[in-house]
Amino acid sequence: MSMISSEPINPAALLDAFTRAVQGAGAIASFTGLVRDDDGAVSELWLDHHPTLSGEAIAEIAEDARRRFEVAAVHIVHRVGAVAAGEPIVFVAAASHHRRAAFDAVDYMMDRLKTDAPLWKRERRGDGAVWIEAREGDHADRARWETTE
Amino acid sequence: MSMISSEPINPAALLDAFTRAVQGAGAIASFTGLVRDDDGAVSELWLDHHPTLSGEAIAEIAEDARRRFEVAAVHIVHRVGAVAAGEPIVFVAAASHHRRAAFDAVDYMMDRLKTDAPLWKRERRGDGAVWIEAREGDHADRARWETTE
Amino acid sequence: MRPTFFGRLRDAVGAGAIDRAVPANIADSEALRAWLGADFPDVLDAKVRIALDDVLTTRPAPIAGVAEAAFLPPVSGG
Amino acid sequence: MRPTFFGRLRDAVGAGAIDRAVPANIADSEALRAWLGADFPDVLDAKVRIALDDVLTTRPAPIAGVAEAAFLPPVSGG
Repeated sequence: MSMISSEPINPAALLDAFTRAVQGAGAIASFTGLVRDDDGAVSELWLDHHPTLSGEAIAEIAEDARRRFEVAAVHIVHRVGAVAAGEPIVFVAAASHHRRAAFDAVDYMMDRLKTDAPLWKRERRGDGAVWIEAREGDHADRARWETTE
Repeated sequence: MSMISSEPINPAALLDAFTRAVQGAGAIASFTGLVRDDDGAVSELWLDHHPTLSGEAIAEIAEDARRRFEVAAVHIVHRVGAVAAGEPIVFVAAASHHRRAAFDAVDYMMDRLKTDAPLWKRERRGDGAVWIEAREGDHADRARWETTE
Repeated sequence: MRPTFFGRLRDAVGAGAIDRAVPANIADSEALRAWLGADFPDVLDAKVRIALDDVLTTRPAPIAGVAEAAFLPPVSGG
Repeated sequence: MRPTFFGRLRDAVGAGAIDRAVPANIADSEALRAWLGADFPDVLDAKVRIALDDVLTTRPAPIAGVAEAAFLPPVSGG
């Protein structure tokens, strides 16, 4: 399952709901991404999204992970809009029988989200605003999954 | 930080507390291990532990992870005693600047817990009880970290 | 025809969407990009992708009957 | 001297701990293992490790003055 949220997200509550929903799985891996304040330089992130393409891309990433790894379920929730420093931007989880599949699925979904999802981050730094692009390292991370795709 | 708990653990609450405690980190990875019922065959797990060695081993695993990876903090909570099918046995989390370090630290701590922590699982299957030992795969997983240790 | 702009293009154009009567000789997505590029040079960047009515284009695609042309700069999710 | 037993040894011995007056000629951890093995053969398994007062032994270690000898079978945490 996947969704885009313009409201604050609560990773603990999401993990709780996901865990209840997938009863029977022995392993649940999760990842939470939070807005880094960069030692106080960043006060807020604004996440732009496309009203249909962003949700579709995230759903496709979740579905690809579900097919690619031996997971019982996966979950992606991505914030859009204004997110204050310290607040969560993204929550990703996977449930599986053996832990390796859950770890790999979460790792994979995060790499894909960084490079393949039409989402755009703008940091507020002091009085200015800076648009972020996926770094070279993000593309290298993404490429790790291509050899066996 | 690490602890052994003879009371039920709540991974969502643990993730919430950990996230609050490490404000400033951009990435938080977590893993929850739950008792698998093996299609109804297992009703309960009983986890034996040594009153001092188990806690010391878990603390050492946490400390090794903290030193080995670029993480701001790590957390391990391990259940002991009787744990019903579907209930959590172990919660592991790591917080870092970049997500790779958090993923690796959680992966590492789980591999170490499987093979290096003096904890013993006994499954209740029907009227009988079966003691579990780390599988060959667990030792292979553990060995992945040895080349660069 | 409603060109829409996301990420840094939204700020560069100064709006998330504009309404334009596209001249009849602008037949495909790349001609549209070139035509809008006169006013908004940022869309000329080859890394900016174009989606026509929610379908990403990889090469010039006809724009006849298209309601929205979305201009999507390099992303930064996750 | 209090030998303690964990995991499958706890069930094999039928108790988590026993009290034994260890004969004076039993000087180290491996001699203790052999002596207890007469009653509880499971402790003879070389994979069973011995901790003396919370310190794991890797070779025969003197047991003089030791309060607890813990017998630890292969583990299964996580």
